[in-house]
Amino acid sequence: KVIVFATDATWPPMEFVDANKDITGYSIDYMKAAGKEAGFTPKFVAVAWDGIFAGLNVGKYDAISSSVSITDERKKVMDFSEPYFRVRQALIVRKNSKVKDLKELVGKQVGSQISTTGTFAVKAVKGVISKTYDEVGLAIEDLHNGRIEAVVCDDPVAANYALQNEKYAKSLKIAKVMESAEVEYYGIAVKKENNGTLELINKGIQAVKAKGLDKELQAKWIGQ
Amino acid sequence: MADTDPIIRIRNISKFFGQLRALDNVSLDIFSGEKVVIIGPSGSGKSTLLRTINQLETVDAGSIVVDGQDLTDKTANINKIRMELGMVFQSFNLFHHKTVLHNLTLAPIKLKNIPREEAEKNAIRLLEKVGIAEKRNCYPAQLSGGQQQRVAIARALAMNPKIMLFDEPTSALDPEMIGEVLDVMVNLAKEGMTMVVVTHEMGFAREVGDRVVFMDEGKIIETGPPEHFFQSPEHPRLRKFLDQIL
Amino acid sequence: MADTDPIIRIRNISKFFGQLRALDNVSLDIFSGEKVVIIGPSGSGKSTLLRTINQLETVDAGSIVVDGQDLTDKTANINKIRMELGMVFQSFNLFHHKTVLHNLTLAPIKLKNIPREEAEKNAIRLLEKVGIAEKRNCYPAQLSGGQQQRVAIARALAMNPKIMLFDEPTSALDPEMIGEVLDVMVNLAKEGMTMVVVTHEMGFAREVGDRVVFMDEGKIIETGPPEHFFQSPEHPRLRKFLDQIL
Amino acid sequence: MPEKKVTIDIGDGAAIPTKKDRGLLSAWRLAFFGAVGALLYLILFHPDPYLRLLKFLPDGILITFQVTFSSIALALVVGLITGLGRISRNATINLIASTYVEVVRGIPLLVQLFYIYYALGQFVRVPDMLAAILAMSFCYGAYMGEVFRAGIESIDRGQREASFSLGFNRTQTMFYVILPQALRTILPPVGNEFIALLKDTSLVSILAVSDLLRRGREFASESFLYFETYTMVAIIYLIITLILSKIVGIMEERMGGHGRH
Amino acid sequence: MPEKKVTIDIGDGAAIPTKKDRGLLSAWRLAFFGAVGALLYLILFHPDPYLRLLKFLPDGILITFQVTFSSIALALVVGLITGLGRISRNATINLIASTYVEVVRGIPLLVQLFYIYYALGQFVRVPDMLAAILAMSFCYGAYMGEVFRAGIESIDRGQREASFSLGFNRTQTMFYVILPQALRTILPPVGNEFIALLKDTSLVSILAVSDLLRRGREFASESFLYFETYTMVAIIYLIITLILSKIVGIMEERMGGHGRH
Ligand SMILES: Nc1ncnc2c1ncn2[C@@H]1O[C@H](COP(=O)(O)OP(=O)(O)OP(=O)(O)O)[C@@H](O)[C@H]1O
Ligand SMILES: Nc1ncnc2c1ncn2[C@@H]1O[C@H](COP(=O)(O)OP(=O)(O)OP(=O)(O)O)[C@@H](O)[C@H]1O
Ligand SMILES: [Mg+2]
Ligand SMILES: [Mg+2]
Repeated sequence: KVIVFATDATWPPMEFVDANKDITGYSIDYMKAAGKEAGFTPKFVAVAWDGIFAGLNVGKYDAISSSVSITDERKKVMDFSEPYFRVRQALIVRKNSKVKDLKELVGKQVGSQISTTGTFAVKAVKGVISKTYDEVGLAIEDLHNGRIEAVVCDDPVAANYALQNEKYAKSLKIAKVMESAEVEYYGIAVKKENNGTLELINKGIQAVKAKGLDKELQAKWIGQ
Repeated sequence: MADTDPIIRIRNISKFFGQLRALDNVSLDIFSGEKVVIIGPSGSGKSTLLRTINQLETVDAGSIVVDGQDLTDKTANINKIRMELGMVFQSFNLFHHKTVLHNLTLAPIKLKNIPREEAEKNAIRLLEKVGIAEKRNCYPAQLSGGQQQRVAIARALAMNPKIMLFDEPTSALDPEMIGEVLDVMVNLAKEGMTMVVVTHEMGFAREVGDRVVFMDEGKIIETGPPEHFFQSPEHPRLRKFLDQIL
Repeated sequence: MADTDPIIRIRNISKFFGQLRALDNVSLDIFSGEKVVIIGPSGSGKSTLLRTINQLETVDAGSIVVDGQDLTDKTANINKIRMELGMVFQSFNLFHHKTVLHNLTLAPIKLKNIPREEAEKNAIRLLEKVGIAEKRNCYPAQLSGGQQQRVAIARALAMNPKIMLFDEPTSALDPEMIGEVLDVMVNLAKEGMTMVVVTHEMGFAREVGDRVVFMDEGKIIETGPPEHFFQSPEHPRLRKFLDQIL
Repeated sequence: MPEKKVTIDIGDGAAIPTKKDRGLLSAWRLAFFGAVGALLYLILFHPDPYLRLLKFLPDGILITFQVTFSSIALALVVGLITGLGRISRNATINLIASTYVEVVRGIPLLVQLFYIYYALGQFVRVPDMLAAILAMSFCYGAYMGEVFRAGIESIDRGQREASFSLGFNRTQTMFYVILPQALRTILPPVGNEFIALLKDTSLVSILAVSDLLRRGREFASESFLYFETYTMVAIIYLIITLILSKIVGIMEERMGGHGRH
Repeated sequence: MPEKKVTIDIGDGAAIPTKKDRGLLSAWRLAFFGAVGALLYLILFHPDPYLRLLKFLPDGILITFQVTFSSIALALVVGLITGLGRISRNATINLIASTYVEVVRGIPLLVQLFYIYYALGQFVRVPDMLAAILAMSFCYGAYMGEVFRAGIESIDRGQREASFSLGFNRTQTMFYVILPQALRTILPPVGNEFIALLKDTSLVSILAVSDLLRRGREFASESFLYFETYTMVAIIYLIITLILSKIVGIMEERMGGHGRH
């Protein structure tokens, strides 16, 4: 069985386009492994983030594997698989900044990718001006160029990708990894009532976890 | 003048352009084989009258019967009737995107389903008649005005019409070209074609016309054979007009 | 004719437009107060000659000295010299976006720093002179051609020039308006203005001209006082030209 | 009878309804009152989410207008300089101006926006709104330059010659005689460019400038109400451009000729 | 001396260099050879990242061309129908066509893309590329409609009358006489719209259609090399549009008149 996954491939190292123009990354490998275990063939299509949930309902694809954090709001309109990765929100600032927490940025512009949990974290702090980007990379670049004061995004993106880049390694740092009250996990989103697909994916995720394959992927894509 | 029904019977037609009464209760009968010349000052309604005959202008009142068909009847197939009526315009109006030959063959092929070969043979015959066969593969833009007008006459003839309408066919021509077009028209008249000609060429009217019609302000003011017409004009307006142009 | 240096001294000028020799080794002296009329067939170089005098055309060879200043000298301030030379064009060339009054005051105010009030007073005086003061607040588009040309003359006069150049000032006018413009020019001549006039109005040439210059193919062919000129033309080309237009 | 050469140019701005084009005039009415009617209907009968949306968007509309007006003002300045450069007799200035026009018109606006915003952002630090405005003006300056050039060239040569013959130099002639007349000719196309620019400001939403479209996208991707949001955004843009195109149309009709009161 | 009314229309396509405009002609050369030179320089002397980029982008260029050509083909069909509708004597058809033009031209292309892609995407299921092409054609069909209308209206009334007088009906007249002549008139503006459309296809990158710009954004989002990527993308667009505008320019010059061989 083929399951079509939508992914916004601008979220390295979780999902992005490599030099061969293949969609690749941690979640991609994860679903491939899950597919092998549960007996489905994953197929990935690139979709822009801010319309990614729209296509799910029409059935343009079966599922979304795009570092979607499981939130209550989202659960109202779609179903989620078992969590497959735990994230925290990281606050990225410039090297010379003394900021330690979002609360210190009242009245300042803070960037995030449009409608990600990063955006929600920014908006949760009253007085901070939220600035949303189509891609997290554009936000980080704008931070680097000095147009905004900070960026909030998922920690693997921040710590293990952006800051590994030599350009940003010298200019940016993580000020804080925010622990929210509730633990935040990535899940695979499927259309409501699409139980067959959901079960298959869950089966795969469970098998990957059981075999410890997720640890290998962690080492390959994220380190530590 | 044949002693039968007229081929064109115009009865009490009127035509308005907004407030302007371009035709004012005009009646005119034209018989098969007759050559009628329409003269009159600018704006008197000559073109409008001619154009109502093939319904390039519709009339607001009155009736026009061409070859037994009432044009003001809604069910009349005007496209059919137009095939019987050849029209030659002041500005030639050749199809710019077609060669001379194709200007002549387009309508017969598409409208009468005449095979291309036959249509072309006929077209060449007509082009020879108007003395311009050697230009058959030229485009209109490559011809002089006089040549274009002769092609336009041939194009109208290619549909084998019963009646030919001419609206000032020589007014847009340089003086040296007027003769060549008038020659073609004189020959056509000699062959017995029914012709209605709006023109300022009084020589042509005298030589060819069976009847001359003088219009002014949308009305037909005087009608008669050319001799009478030019030698003893009755209406003061006609006299004034003739004084001006002769 | 004053017995001094000429106010305009044209020596052996030639002018090419591409291959075309519009002026061919032309020399001409014009003295203060003199009225010189230039005539000649179309394309003979009359306008070009006139336009070289205020450098709307530059020459390719020869020299032009106006009021002691050599125009072909690179260091000459041509804008200064142009203020001494009023020019009237065939097509009037009034400033469309300015009222009649402002057409007259623009240059004096901006170029001579004359206070607005004084400039307007002077402008109204000139408009009265050309008989059109009541139109002072109209825009050019609201005036007839003859009125526009009279305003154009007044505009040139507003800069208080020593010499006036006219390039067929009446050729673009309807016949009934030619007289009103010529009247203004005749009055100007009577006041002693130095005038160079290209025109086809032979009556004006005869009445006002001190000297008539005939040009053909870029050359001056004949020069002389009008009586002699029109009664016993010497050159066959001039005779032919006069035959045609008189 | 020689054929006249016909050139067709369809501006990018909007369909400008004038009295000459009755079809478009009634279409304008239909579109305008349709859009307003739809807006009212949605707000009154489906206040959730449409009223919520309408409350969410206004600051985006404000930003859209801010970017539009600032950009057009700057573009006019750039355009005037470019237009003068394009007709300059100095070969170098002419080439610089022409190349600017050629290059800017050869690259998609969106690419230019990205380029100016992100690529040049590496070297110079400009606030985001300003960067967006600069990018829009840089691009539209080239179009405006062509409008100015055409406007200047449309002025009869006789006007220049009359001005010269009075003693004005080139610069004076340009500013006292040619430009004031050219301005009247270019007013309608400038109005057209204005509408085109307003529409194109939607592109700055990609640069994370919070204009009308960005606000809509934020709303849509959080509420998942894509259809409702984009319907609303489209209606608002439509109403704005229809009003503007009506104004430009009226302007065009008033432009009968110079100096007629 | 009555003034002539001058109208200025600056197309959105590109600056088309013709022999009449020497400034632009040499600017074209400067821009074109400059762009090609820059491209070669970057590839040869900074193969990392430029050569890598050049290898990454080609399928994006292909998609850009695919979208462009499909959209223009469809837009031509839509435009023909719209143009005929705009001059129709049937009031309803006329109003529909006019309203379509008015509405489409009143809404930013990007908003239309979002609308057709996401909003309508909720109800009908179309593949991404197709949705993008449909949206582009829908929008450009309105512009093409105006081009067709202007082209048809530019044909002398005498042509229609001559055709009628031979016995052709309205439809035959349109297809045998008017349209063939109109096509020659509209070829240059269609070329212009083609270039404009090619540039505007960059907007589909927002919809994650992997065109040239999207490929660039993907490269940049992984490598964070924004400056280098957008430089490259801009140069490639520039070279493509410059070549196309040259072709349109040559076409325009050849369009001296009908029927001259
Ligand atoms: N399509 C039209 N719309 C409005 N008025 C028209 C139209 N056609 C003709 N007219 C007016 O109708 C009157 C008669 O015109 P018509 O062309 O029949 O005159 P004519 O005798 O042919 O003149 P001419 O010798 O100048 O061709 C004129 O006043 C003309 O202006
Ligand atoms: N700017 C120009 N470029 C090219 N040729 C020109 C230009 N101005 C004038 N000519 C040519 O130079 C010749 C002389 O022109 P000029 O205008 O001086 O003649 P003219 O005697 O004033 O004629 P007219 O009575 O028609 O005004 C003509 O052959 C004309 O075509
Ligand atoms: Mg007539
Ligand atoms: Mg002259």
